[in-house]
Amino acid sequence: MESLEAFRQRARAWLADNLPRLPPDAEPWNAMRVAPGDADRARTLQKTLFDAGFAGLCFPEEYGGRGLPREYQAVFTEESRPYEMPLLFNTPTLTIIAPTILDMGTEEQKRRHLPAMIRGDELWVQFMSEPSGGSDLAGVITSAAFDGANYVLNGSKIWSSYASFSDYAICLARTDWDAVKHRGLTMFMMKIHQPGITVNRIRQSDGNVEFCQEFFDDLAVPPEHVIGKVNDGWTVAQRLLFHERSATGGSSPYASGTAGRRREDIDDLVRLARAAGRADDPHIRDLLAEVHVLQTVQGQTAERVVAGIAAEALPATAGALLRLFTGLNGLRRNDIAIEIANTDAVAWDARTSDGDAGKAYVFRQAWCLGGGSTEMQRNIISERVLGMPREPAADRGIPFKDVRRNAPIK
Amino acid sequence: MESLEAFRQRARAWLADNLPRLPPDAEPWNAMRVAPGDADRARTLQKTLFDAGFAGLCFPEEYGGRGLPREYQAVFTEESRPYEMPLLFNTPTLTIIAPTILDMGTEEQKRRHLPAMIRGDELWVQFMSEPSGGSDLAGVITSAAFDGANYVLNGSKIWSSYASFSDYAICLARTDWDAVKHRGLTMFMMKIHQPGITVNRIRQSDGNVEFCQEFFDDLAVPPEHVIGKVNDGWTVAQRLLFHERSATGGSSPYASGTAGRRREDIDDLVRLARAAGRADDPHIRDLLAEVHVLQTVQGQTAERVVAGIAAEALPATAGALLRLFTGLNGLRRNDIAIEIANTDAVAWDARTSDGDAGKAYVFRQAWCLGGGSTEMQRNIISERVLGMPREPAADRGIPFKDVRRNAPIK
Amino acid sequence: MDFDLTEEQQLFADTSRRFLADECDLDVVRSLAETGAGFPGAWWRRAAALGWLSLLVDEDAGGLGLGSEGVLYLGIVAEEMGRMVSPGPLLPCSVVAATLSRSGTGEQRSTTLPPLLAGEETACWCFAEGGRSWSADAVTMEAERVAGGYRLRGEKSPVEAAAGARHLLVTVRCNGQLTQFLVPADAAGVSIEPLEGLDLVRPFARVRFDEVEVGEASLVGAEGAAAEDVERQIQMGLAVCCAESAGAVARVFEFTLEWAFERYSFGRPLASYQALKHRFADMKTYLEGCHATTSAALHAIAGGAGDSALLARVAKAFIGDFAPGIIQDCVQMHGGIGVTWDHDIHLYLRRVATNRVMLGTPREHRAGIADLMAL
Amino acid sequence: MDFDLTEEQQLFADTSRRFLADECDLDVVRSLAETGAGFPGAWWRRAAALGWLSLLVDEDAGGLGLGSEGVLYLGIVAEEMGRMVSPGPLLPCSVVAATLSRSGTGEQRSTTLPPLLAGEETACWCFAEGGRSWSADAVTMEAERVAGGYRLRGEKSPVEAAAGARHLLVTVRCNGQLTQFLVPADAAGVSIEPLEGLDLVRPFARVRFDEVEVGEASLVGAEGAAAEDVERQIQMGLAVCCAESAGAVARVFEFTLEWAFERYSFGRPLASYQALKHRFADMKTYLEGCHATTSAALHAIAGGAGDSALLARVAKAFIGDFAPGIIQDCVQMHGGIGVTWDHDIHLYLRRVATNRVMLGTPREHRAGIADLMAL
Repeated sequence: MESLEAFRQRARAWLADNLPRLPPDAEPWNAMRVAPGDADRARTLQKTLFDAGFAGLCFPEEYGGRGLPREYQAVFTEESRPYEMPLLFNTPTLTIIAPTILDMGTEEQKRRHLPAMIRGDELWVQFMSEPSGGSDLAGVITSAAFDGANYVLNGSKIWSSYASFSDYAICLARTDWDAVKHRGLTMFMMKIHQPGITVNRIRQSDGNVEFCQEFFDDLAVPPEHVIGKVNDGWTVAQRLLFHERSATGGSSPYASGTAGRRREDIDDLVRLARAAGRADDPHIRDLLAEVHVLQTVQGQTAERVVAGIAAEALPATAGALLRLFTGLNGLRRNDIAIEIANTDAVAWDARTSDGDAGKAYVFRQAWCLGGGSTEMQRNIISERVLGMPREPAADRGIPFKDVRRNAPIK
Repeated sequence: MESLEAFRQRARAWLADNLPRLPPDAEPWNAMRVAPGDADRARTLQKTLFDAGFAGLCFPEEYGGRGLPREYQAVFTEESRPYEMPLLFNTPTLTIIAPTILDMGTEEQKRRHLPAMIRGDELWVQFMSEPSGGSDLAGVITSAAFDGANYVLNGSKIWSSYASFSDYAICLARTDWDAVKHRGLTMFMMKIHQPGITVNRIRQSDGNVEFCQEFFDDLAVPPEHVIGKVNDGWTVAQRLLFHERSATGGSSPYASGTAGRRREDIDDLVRLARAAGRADDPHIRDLLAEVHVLQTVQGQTAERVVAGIAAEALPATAGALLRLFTGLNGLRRNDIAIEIANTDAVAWDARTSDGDAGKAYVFRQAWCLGGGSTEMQRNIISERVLGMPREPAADRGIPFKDVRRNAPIK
Repeated sequence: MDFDLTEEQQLFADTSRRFLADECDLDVVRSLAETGAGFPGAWWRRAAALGWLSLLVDEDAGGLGLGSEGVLYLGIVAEEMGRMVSPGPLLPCSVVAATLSRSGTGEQRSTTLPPLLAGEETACWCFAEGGRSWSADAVTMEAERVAGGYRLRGEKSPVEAAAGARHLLVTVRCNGQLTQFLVPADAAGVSIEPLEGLDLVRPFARVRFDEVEVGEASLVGAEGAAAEDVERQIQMGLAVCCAESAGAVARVFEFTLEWAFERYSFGRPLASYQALKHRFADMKTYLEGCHATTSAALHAIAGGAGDSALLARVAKAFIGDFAPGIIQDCVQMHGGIGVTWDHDIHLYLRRVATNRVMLGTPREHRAGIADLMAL
Repeated sequence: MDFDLTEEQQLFADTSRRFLADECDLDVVRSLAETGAGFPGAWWRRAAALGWLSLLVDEDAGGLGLGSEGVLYLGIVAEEMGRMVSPGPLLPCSVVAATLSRSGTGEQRSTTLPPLLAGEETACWCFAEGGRSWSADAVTMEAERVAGGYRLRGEKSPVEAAAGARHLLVTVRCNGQLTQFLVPADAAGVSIEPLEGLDLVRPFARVRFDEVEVGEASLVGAEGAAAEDVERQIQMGLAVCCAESAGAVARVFEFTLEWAFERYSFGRPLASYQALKHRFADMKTYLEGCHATTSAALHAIAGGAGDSALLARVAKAFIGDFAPGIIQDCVQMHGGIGVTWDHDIHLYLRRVATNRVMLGTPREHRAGIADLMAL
């Protein structure tokens, strides 16, 4: 195997020659501000990586990857920072769905879809949450009834980022209403753009349009599109959630670039402070340094937790620590941004400002909701990392059809 | 009835003529720093108030009080601020135990003890918490067995402030082990200094000695010293807890002076800032103002909650809001004090400083534990003010003797 | 809302709440936001007919003559408007009306006030000069004495409800001393540039005064003698801001509490989870704090108490620190739906986050408090 | 503790932990606190025999010659000492030993170092000059050139472990440039006044230099050239402080977690209450953060990384903000017993609260970070 250092040099040279360098004042990539046109651009960039052998570094070679240890991806990611990268492919396609299929899919599913993702042909989304669901992911009421030939899906999913311009989805639905909650679920895969699926885009509280809601009307899915076993979809979902925690916590080895700012990068806040004429104010400098401290320690903690899981000193669920840390840091960052921006956060001249500090504040809780709420992370940490007793649930041991739940919400 | 304003003038004049004025730089009275010798001084001062008709203003006249509306006590308390007052009588004697006996005692008990408290003859304490008990006050395991003539008590109580130099106690003990937890309790009253009771003083984490622990060895208590009904002690305890919340939250009408600093008084922190040479630092000024804001709003909230309870717009349990507010403010105040004091909080010259900021920080959580933990207050607020479902308890509906509990701790 | 309103106050509150529910519910607010229409003029005139703009005005100037009690009624209106994230320039119009009633010339009182009180015209108050200058000390804009009057030059921002206002009450300095002028919005040299805003129905603008000449008759009060009026205006503004935020938070807490009872997760209502229950307990505690400190500020102003300057700033600092956080916690309780455009909660969050900054952030007020206490 | 210690490091950690458990458990710490005895000399010599004081010292100066890796071992000792709230002047003796090994004269290396490394003598580092001056820029004490040497005049405070120290490493300025001297504690003009301290077994003092004359041989490194040594000393000190606090918090978290499982309330273990579970989750998260940032700082120092100055300060700022709060939360979990003298938790709280301030508070370090980042 090529040495890490040799790999670094080769990656550095290739990146300089082949990928567009970002301008130094480029806004950090923001997963919340993806436009439909960005998808094609990402497909092209991912293909460029793939053709040069820099895509899917940690995926097995037989499925289109390079079979390298995670350090190689970390090095490549680090080197790639100055360049435009196909970040849209990171989450959920490469960091969440691909490893889930790798863990749980059939050989046919892996051969068919993993290379397609890695070479930029398929963008995927998750159809997991439902409008009536809340934190209880296993409480899905989208129904999948077997008609002898196909599973026929009816129901609705929500919070699926990018569905309107993606290609495939992984979807959890209920196949047995007489079983207890977790035992009647099945995971499916499906093309998004087909009859039987309607995709609506949802406007966020900050005014951006990003999330989607989908409606299934007698959507037929063939049995070979089941991932894992029928009625064992919760096992698949748990793998998926594990990969999601790794991804959102920053410890996934499958990301081919960073999906956020460099951890110590507080340039956007520094710009905000300068725009407000307050960069020399000791109070503002204190706040800027605080963000730097929190983001630095967040990154350091991610490295520690990854090492701990690898050394089996921490359980795999310890990824929840990172999700919680990231979520709480996000809140503090938003609070500090509005303190720095002051009036610019709430009334701004459109020619010189975009009011982002204020808008981000309106959307602040997304840091603590996306990828599983901080409350769920705290449950996971206390129950599955620290081993504390589980919360009493009123839905254990009874058929799901008899469980008290929320009415479907349109 | 004398007008409030006339009363104020009369009180002001009498106070100026009869009570020692505190020096302007006197340390605020600190319930945590009471020495045994303070008790006699308090008895004398309380007697002075009583003789002039300024004691027990809101207690009924037939029990030694003056039968005045709460505004009169508020006015007197306000006027009394510059003077040395018998603050030791406030809590628990006058604000907690006296009103509990007033609500629940026999006529004989009221006539015997209320006037004695009001005229400064009897200092009382509560024997409620137990070493093995925690937040579950009803889980007492001090046993009171009826031997045909008397109740014979065995067990231990803890956290009883001032027991070593007080006169009487009110004590919750278990009289029926076959009943469910709340149904087997009885409230007693007793002289403290008698055979069968051993009082040990407990050293606090900050180094001060204040709390006590008591041990009962076959202590005989006659039936006429039961307060309320046998096995109905929990009803009495709930009244007592109600008065305790009022007292610690600052809404009791029975206090004859304030037991803490004036709410907007941040003089001690200002002195700390000056000693550290930081009184002009904008950061320190910001922190001082923050304490002022929090303490002011705490007082305003106390007034609002009292008015709300009086108007029946809030349930009586809303006193828990004040306990929670006070507790959280206490934490913040301690944190700010160590930030202001800086090195003076952790290494100080004994000739110029007493290191109080640091010591108080070590004892900080007492703000959130004394008078019921903040967790219990939050339970009360959510369940009994907001009406949310109660926590599942594993001790409901089963004989207390079968409940899983902590072993007695010595 | 106070627990001990008088019967008149309770009646007034009920009328105000019903009026808003009937004529300006959140669907109306949303449609105003979409169209950028500001507020419906006819609706504002009907609000004025309820007396909303006449609360601080003497009877002989066409007001209700409530005296110093008027501010308590103003607090009630503001709280109700907060509960419905209402549009409408209550704060600036009230401030201008109160000052004209108190210190305006006969002409100003007889000509300017009536259409203002009737809701037919609006006015704004030009005070801050860029961010972080919500104190009288920070006013630097000068009015220069010229023949027959004054010449104004400078810039005020952000100014609430400047666009569409008929009159601008401008706080400036003459020879270093605070002075106020009532300037027609269409005076030569006045230009108003709208700003983008977080609050979807509360517009702010930058107002430029480019050699604006006004006559002596434009003075409000004597030259150099506006300090007391300005402080009153500040206190009034702070109290209105606080009452509005308290109302907004109270409403959000109400519907979030309902949600927690109705919403099931794992077969149990959200309201049964201890971690959530405890957060509701914290929210409730600080919500009561918001009401309490607002009420204390309003009563201090109404009673002409010596500490009203301090108490108004205490209230603004406290509410600025706690109110937005309570709403954010409520967003969290709602989960994903709480960060969608279609859920009303962001309208409240936008209002309260805006109020946190306008007329001064908590930190700025704490600096003022330290000054007032001579720390 | 890192999850990926080498075998040697793991063995060293185990040995250190066993040694402390066997020879200096919390009963010993309490009895030292009661008697004010500082630390037992024989015990300190046995600790030295484990190599604790030789970790940063070259082989030819009698040390272990671990090179830059030595600081990782020092971090391990500090963490274990934190877990047991140990007495003993690890930080000052290590700092002095490292600097003498690096920049000391032959005489200093051959005469002063051996008894220091053997635990037979101790040394302290005189750096801060009153509160809030834990940066090299804040050093103002001057050494004046006189015939045959230097004259020192000034005051240093707080100085850890000054009482009983045989040697004082003093950071001063000569002609404005940072310079360090090794001054015998019994030199004429040196006086040491003990301070009262929050930590019951870690003594601090004020050290006065009243026209103290020292020879040229007392210089550590060249006159005016101590800046690099001083920055190394600071980083080392910060890392030791952080490791110690991380160890203390880790130990408190462990026994509090046990308590939560064992303690029953309302028939249920504390660990079953969601509100408490969630607080444990927060504590665990930030505890991992404490370990992670300590480790990152130690490795940066060991690796001679360019950002070690920044990372050491990041770690100190983070741990200063979070570590004391975690312990306070653990006190809360214990209830009343947690605020008694007889419970061990206050010993940890005192240590961590002291570490929060010593070598600079979080806010002071954030100011330093802003400088380093040229914000």
